[in-house]
Amino acid sequence: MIAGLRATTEGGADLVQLLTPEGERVHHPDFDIEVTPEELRGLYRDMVLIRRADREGNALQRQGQLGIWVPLLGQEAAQIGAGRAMKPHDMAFPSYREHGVAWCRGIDPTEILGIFRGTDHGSWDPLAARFHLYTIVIGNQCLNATGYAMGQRFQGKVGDDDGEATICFFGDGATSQGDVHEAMVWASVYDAPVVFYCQNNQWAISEPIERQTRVPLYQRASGYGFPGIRVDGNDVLACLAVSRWALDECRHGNGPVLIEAFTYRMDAHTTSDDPTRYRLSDELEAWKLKDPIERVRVHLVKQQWADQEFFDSVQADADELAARLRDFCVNMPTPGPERIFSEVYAQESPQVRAQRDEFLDYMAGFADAHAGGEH
Amino acid sequence: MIAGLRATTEGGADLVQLLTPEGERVHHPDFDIEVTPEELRGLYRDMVLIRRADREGNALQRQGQLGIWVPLLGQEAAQIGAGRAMKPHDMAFPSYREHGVAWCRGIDPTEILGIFRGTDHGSWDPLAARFHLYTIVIGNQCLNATGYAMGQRFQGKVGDDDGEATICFFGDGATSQGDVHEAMVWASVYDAPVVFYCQNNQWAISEPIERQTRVPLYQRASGYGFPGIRVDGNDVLACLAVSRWALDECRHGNGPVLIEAFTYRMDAHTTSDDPTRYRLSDELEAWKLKDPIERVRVHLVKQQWADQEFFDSVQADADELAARLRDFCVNMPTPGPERIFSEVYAQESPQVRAQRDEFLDYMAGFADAHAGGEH
Amino acid sequence: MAAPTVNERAVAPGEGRTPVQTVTMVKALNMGLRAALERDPKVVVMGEDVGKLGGVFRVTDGLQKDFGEQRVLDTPLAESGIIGTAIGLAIRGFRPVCEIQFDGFVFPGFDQIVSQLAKLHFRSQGRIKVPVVVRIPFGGGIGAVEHHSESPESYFAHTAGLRVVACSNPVDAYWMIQQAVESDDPVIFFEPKRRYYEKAQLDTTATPDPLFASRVLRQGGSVTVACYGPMVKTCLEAATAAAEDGVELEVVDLRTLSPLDLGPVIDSVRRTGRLVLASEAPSESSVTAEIAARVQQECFYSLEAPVLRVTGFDTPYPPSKLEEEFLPDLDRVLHAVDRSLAF
Amino acid sequence: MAAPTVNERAVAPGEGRTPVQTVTMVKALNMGLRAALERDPKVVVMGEDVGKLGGVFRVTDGLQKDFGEQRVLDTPLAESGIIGTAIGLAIRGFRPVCEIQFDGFVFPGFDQIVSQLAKLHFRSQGRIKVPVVVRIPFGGGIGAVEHHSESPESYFAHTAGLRVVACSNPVDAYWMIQQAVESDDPVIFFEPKRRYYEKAQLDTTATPDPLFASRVLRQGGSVTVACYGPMVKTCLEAATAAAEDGVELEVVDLRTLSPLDLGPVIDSVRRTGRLVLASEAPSESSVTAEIAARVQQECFYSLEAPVLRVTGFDTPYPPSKLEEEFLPDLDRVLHAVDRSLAF
Ligand SMILES: Cc1ncc(C[n+]2csc(CCOP(=O)(O)OP(=O)(O)O)c2C)c(N)n1
Ligand SMILES: Cc1ncc(C[n+]2csc(CCOP(=O)(O)OP(=O)(O)O)c2C)c(N)n1
Ligand SMILES: [Mg+2]
Ligand SMILES: [Mg+2]
Repeated sequence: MIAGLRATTEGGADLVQLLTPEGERVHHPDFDIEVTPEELRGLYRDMVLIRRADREGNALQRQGQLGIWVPLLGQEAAQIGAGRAMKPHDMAFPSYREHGVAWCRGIDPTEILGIFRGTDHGSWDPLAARFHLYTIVIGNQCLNATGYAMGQRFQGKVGDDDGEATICFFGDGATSQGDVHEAMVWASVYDAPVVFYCQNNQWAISEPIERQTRVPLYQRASGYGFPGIRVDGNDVLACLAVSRWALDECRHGNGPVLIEAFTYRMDAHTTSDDPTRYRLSDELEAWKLKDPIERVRVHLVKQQWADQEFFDSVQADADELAARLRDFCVNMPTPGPERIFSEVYAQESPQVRAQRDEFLDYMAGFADAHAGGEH
Repeated sequence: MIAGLRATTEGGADLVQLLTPEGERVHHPDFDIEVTPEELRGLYRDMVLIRRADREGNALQRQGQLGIWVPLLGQEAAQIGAGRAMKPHDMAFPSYREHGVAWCRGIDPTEILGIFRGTDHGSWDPLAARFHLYTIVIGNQCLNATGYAMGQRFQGKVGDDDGEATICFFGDGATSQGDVHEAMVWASVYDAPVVFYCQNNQWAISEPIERQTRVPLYQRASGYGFPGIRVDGNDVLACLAVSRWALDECRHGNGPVLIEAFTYRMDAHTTSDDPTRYRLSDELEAWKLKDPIERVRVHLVKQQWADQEFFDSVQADADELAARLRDFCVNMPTPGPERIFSEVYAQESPQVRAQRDEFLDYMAGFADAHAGGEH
Repeated sequence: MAAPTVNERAVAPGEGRTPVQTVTMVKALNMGLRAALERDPKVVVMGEDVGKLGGVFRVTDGLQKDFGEQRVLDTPLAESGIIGTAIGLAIRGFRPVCEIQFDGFVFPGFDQIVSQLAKLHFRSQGRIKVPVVVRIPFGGGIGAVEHHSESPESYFAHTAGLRVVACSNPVDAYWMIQQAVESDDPVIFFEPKRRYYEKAQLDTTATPDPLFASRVLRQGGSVTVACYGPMVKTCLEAATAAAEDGVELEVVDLRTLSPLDLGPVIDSVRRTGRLVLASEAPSESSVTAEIAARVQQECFYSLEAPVLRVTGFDTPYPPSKLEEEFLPDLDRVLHAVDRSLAF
Repeated sequence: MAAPTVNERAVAPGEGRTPVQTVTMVKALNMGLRAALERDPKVVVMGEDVGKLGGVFRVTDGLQKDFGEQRVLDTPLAESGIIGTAIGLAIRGFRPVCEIQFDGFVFPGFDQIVSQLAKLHFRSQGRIKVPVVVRIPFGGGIGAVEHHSESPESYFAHTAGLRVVACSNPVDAYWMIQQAVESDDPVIFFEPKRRYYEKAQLDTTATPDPLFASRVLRQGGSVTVACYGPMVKTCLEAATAAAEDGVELEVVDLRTLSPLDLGPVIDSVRRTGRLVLASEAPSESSVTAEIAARVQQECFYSLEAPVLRVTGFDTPYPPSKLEEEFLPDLDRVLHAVDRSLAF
C-alpha cells in the first residue's frame, strides 16, 4: 500500500528547481526562464526587505506594540516568486501570512500592522490593490477566489495574453478543509482562471504535514483533472517561473492549476506559539541550509551581477523600512468607539445606529460623571 | 489540457467487469471471483426482490400512501454486490437510496417505509443491524463512517481475516461536498478501514456528472494516496468482487479504498422529480440495454444454472414481498403527539417535558371543548 | 448602479401585458428574479438544479433558457461552495442570488455566511460590498422527510452584518426579491414553501413597500399578533375566527427579521396592551424571544399581559405525520390570544 | 457505563496528593480531562494541536504523552471532520471530547453539529447515543485578531438536541468538564478564555453541583443579575461596587444555557422585581433574549422594571483595540442596574 510513501519526501524529479541551495543555476525542461541581472537583484531586494519587515513585526510584538505577529520567515521566495509573477490586473486572495505577496502588490507593510495591533482588519483597498484582505478562517478564501475567477471568465477577461487570472494562497494544513476541496471542484468544472498556491511549510501550527496527507499535496490536482506542480518554495526563480506559467495558463483559459511550494516555516507559527514543544531543532538546521535569500546572494556574487555596494544599499533600504514601520506602528491612532458601529451594513441599520447613539451618550455621560467626581 | 476528457467516459481498461450486459462471463486479472450457481441465483433473487420492493414503493407513493419514495431502479447490482460483500461484523453507512444494501443487512423493507410515510426516520436498530440510519444531508455520513472505522481500528479490530471494516455509500453529486473530502483526508491519515462506495448514477437530481467533475471520480483517490477503482455498477459480480476485495483490504489494515460503481439512475430522483425536464430518453434507452438483472438472468439460463421454476419462484417471492409491503404500509400506525417530545435527549430535558405536558393538556382540553360543542 | 431600481421602474418585464394578474408565490418569485436579471446584467442566479430543472420548486423555471448558463448556474453539490463562490463573484462586482434547496441544507454553507458574507463589509470598512441574496425555502407543512421543513431564520438574525427577511404572500414575494437583489447588503431571503402555490392578484405597476419594514395587515384593538412567513396566513385566519367572537386581532406581518422593524408592533401594543408572537421555529433563543425581550422593555407600562409566544417546540422537527401537531395552527394562536386576554 | 461516575468517585487522579490546591481554569480543565481519560477508556480527546502542543491554551497539556496517540488525537485541520468523525466514534461507543481552537472556527463544523450531533438521538428513537463534548474557548478580552473573540453560544442554544453549558471559574471547570463527558447527550462546552489564567482553590474531594443547574453566587435583594462565562466575574465585581452604594445585587451564574435552569432566576426576580442580564454576545435573538422573554412571562406580576440586557453590540466583534468598549464591563452592568432601579 501507499501508506509508506511520505508526503514530505522532497521529490527529486517532482520538484521544480532553478537555483540550488548552493546558488547554482540549474535548468528545467518545462519551466525554465531567463532573468536579467536587474530582475534577480530586484527579487533579492524584495526578499531582504520583506524579511526585514517581518523581523520588525516580531520585534514590535515582543515590545508590546503588536498583539501578535505572523512571521513569514523562510517563505520569502515562495511569496515573492508568486507575487512578482502576477500582472497588474491579476487578483490575489491571501491567507494571513502573505506579507511578501502584499509587498509585490504595492501594499506598504504599514498597511498590515493594524491587523496585528488591533486597530483594523487591514487598511488597504483590496479592490484597488487587487489583493484581498487577509482571511483567517482556514480555507474560506479559496472559494472566494474561485468565485472571483469565475467572474473574470464570465466577463470575457480570459483567453489571451491580456487575460486576467486569480491566485489564491493557503497552507498545507488548509488542504484538509472542505472549502479548499470545493474550490477545486468549482474551479475545475467552471474552468476558472485560478492558481491554487499552497505554501507547504511542513507545519500547521504543531502538526506536521503527515497529519494532513499521505502523499505529496500537488498530487491532489490529478483527482480533479488539472495540473499540479511541486516547486522548490525556497527558490525564488522557480517560484516565479512556475507561477508565471500557471497564471498564464489561467489567463489563456486553461485553468485551474495547483502549485505546491515546498518550503519551511522557519519561525514560530505566530508570536504566541512555542515550536520547541513539537519540533526538533535538527529540522530547522537542515532547512537553514536551504535559505531562500542566501542562495540568490551567492548566485549574484558568483555571476558578478551584484557588488558590495548593492548589498549595502539593500541593507540600508531594509533598515529604513524597519525604522519607518516601527515609527508608524508606535504612532498608530486607535479608532474611536464609533468604529464599532460603522460599516456594519452598506445601508445603515436603525438598530446599530440606536446602539451606537445610546453607547456614545452613555460614554459621554460617563465622562461627565467622572468629570463631576461621581461614579 | 484535460478539460476535454469526459468524466462520464465509460473507461474500457478502467472499468472492472465480470459479466457483460449480454450475460457473458469475462475475466479480470485482479478482481476475478468464482461464484457457485447457488450464489448467483441468490444474487439474482436479491435483485429481483429489491426491485419489486422499490417499484412497490413508487406505487405506494402514487397512491398517496407514502409522501415520497426514493427509487433505486437500475442500481440493484451496485447495492446488492456491495451489500453481499459485507461480513456480519462490517458496518454500513447509507445515504438515502440504499434499500438494496439494507436488504442485505437483514433489514426488512417494511422498516424503511416509515421514513417515506412520515411516521419515523427508520425503524431498524442501526447498531444491531450494523447499518446506520439513512442520512439525508449530502455527504455527512462519510465523516461519521470514517469516525466509526477509526474506532474499529482503535479497538484493535483490524489486521487479519477476522477484522472489521466499514463501508460508506454516497452519490456522484456528494463527491463535491467538503465533508466527503474531509472523510477521505481523515481516512487516509488514520488508515481507517473504510470503503468509500460512490454510486455514480450519472445524475444528481437534474445535474449531470459533468457539473461535479472533469475526470472520472475514482481518480480522486490518487490525490489522497489510496486506491480508487471503477467498477461496472450494473454488474453484480464485479461489484461483489471489488467490494469484497476492498473490504478485505480494509479489514487487514490497508484501508481506505474508493470504489466508483458506474451505474445509472433509471427512474426519477424521487417521486417528486420530473426527469423529462432535464434528460433525454435516448440515454435511458441506452442504459436499459445494460440492465443489471437481465444480464444475470441470461447468464443463469445460458449456464443452465436456473430453470423456469426457479425464475417463477423468485417472481412469486417478489410478489409476496410487494403484497406484504403494501399491507404493512396501509396499516402503519401514526405515532401520537408525544413522539414529538420523546428521545430528544438521553437525559430528559425539563423544558421539553414542560412543553410536552402543556401541549398534551392543551390537546386534551381542546378535545373536551370539542366534545362540549364549544370552540 | 446605473440600472434603474425596482422602485424607479416598477413595470414588469413584458410591458404591454396587463399589469394585474393572478399569480402563485412561485410565479411571483420567478417574475421578480426575471425582472432582476433583465434589469442588471450583474445579477446571476446560482444553486443546485436551478437551471434546466428550474429548481425543485420551479422558482427559477425558464431563466437559464432565457439568460444562459453564465447568468443562471447549475452549481456542483455543495452549499459552502455556492455561498463561497457567490461571495467571490460579488467581490468581482456581480450580484449573485443563491438558492439553497431546502432550509436544512444551509448549514454546510453556514461558515461562509457567518465568517465572510456577514463580515466583509465591516472588515473592509465598506470597501467591499457583498450584495449576495441567499434564498431559502423554509418551514414545514409539506409532508417532507427530515431536514426539509426547518425554520433556521434565528441563526441568521443573530448574525450581525446580515439582513434577514421573510415574505408571506405573492405580492410581497415579487417586490421583496427584487429589492433584496438591489440591496448592497447580503440578504437571507426566506420563502414559506407551504405557501408557494397560494395565489394573489399582483399589480406590477404598483409601488412596493420598503423591504425592511413590517406592515399591519389587519387592524384590531383587542390583541396584537405579530408573525412572518407561513404563519401570516394562519394568523389572518385566526383573526377572522376571533372576530366572530368579538375579539379584534391586529395582525402585523414582520417581513424583516433583522433588522427588526418593531415600530408598528410597539404602536399596536401600546394600544392593545397584549402581544402574541407566532412562528414555526423552536422558541429557544429565537427571533420571537428577541421581540418579546424588546417589547417588554419598550411597552413595559402598556402591557396588560405578558408577551406570549406560539411556536414550534424545542425539539427536532418531527416525522411529517406529526407536523400538524408541531406547527402552530389557528387554534393554538387563538388559545394564546385567549390566555393573553385572561390576564 | 460500568466506570464509576464523577460523583461516585470524586477523588482526583493522583490520590494521596492533597485534595485542595490552587489552580487556574486551564489547569482545572486539564485535570478534569485527565480524570475523565483515566476513568473511562472510551474517552478520547481530539482536535487541532491538542497533542504534542497541548492545545494553543495548553488545556490538553501532557495528555497525549500519558494516554497515547489513540486517546489524544491531533486531527487534520477541518472542523467538520473533527465533529463528523467524533460522531462516528461515538456511534462506535467512544466518548469523544473535541476541541475547537477558537469560537470563530466552530462554523465549518456547524452542519455536523446541527444536522447529525443534535438529531441522532431523536432520529434513532434513542437507539444511538452521541456523547460528544465540543469544547469551545469563547469570548473576547484577550486582544486577539478577528474570529478569536466571539460568543456563538446562542446558535447552539437555539438548536434542539444539544446541551449547552458555560463554566465561569476553575472549580466549576474541573467538575463540569467531567460531568459533560459523562453526559449521554452531546454537550457544547464553553470556556471563557479570558478567565483561563485566573485561579481558585479546588477541592477535588468535594461533591459537585449538578451540571445542568444554575447557581446563586451572591445574595441580594435590590436587583437580580444573571450572567454566565466571562461575565460572571464582572458581575460579581459589579455587585461589590454596588454594595458600597447600598445596592444589593443577587448574582446568578446560569452555567447551563440550554436547557436553561431559570428556577433560581425566577425565584430571585419574584423577590427583587428587577432583572439585569449580562452577556458578551450580540443581543439579537440570543440567550439573553430568551431569558428576558421567559422571565417577563413567569414574573409578569413581580417585575417592577423591564428586564434589561447588557450585551455585546449587534455588530461583528471589533478590532481588539476597541474590545474594551465592545465588552460589557462593570460600569455598564451598574448603569443597567441604575436604570432598572430608576423604573
Ligand atoms: C477554520 C479554522 N480552524 C482553525 C484555525 C486556527 N489556525 C490558525 S492557523 C492554523 C494552522 C494553519 O496551517 P497551514 O494551513 O499549514 O498554514 P500556515 O499557518 O502553516 O501558513 C490553525 C489551525 C483557523 N484559523 N481557522
Ligand atoms: C447538503 C444537501 N444539499 C442538498 C440536498 C438536496 N438533494 C438531495 S439528493 C440531491 C442530489 C444527490 O445526488 P447524488 O449525490 O448523485 O446522489 P443520488 O441522489 O444520485 O443517489 C440533492 C441536491 C441535500 N439532501 N443535502
Ligand atoms: Mg503550514
Ligand atoms: Mg447521483
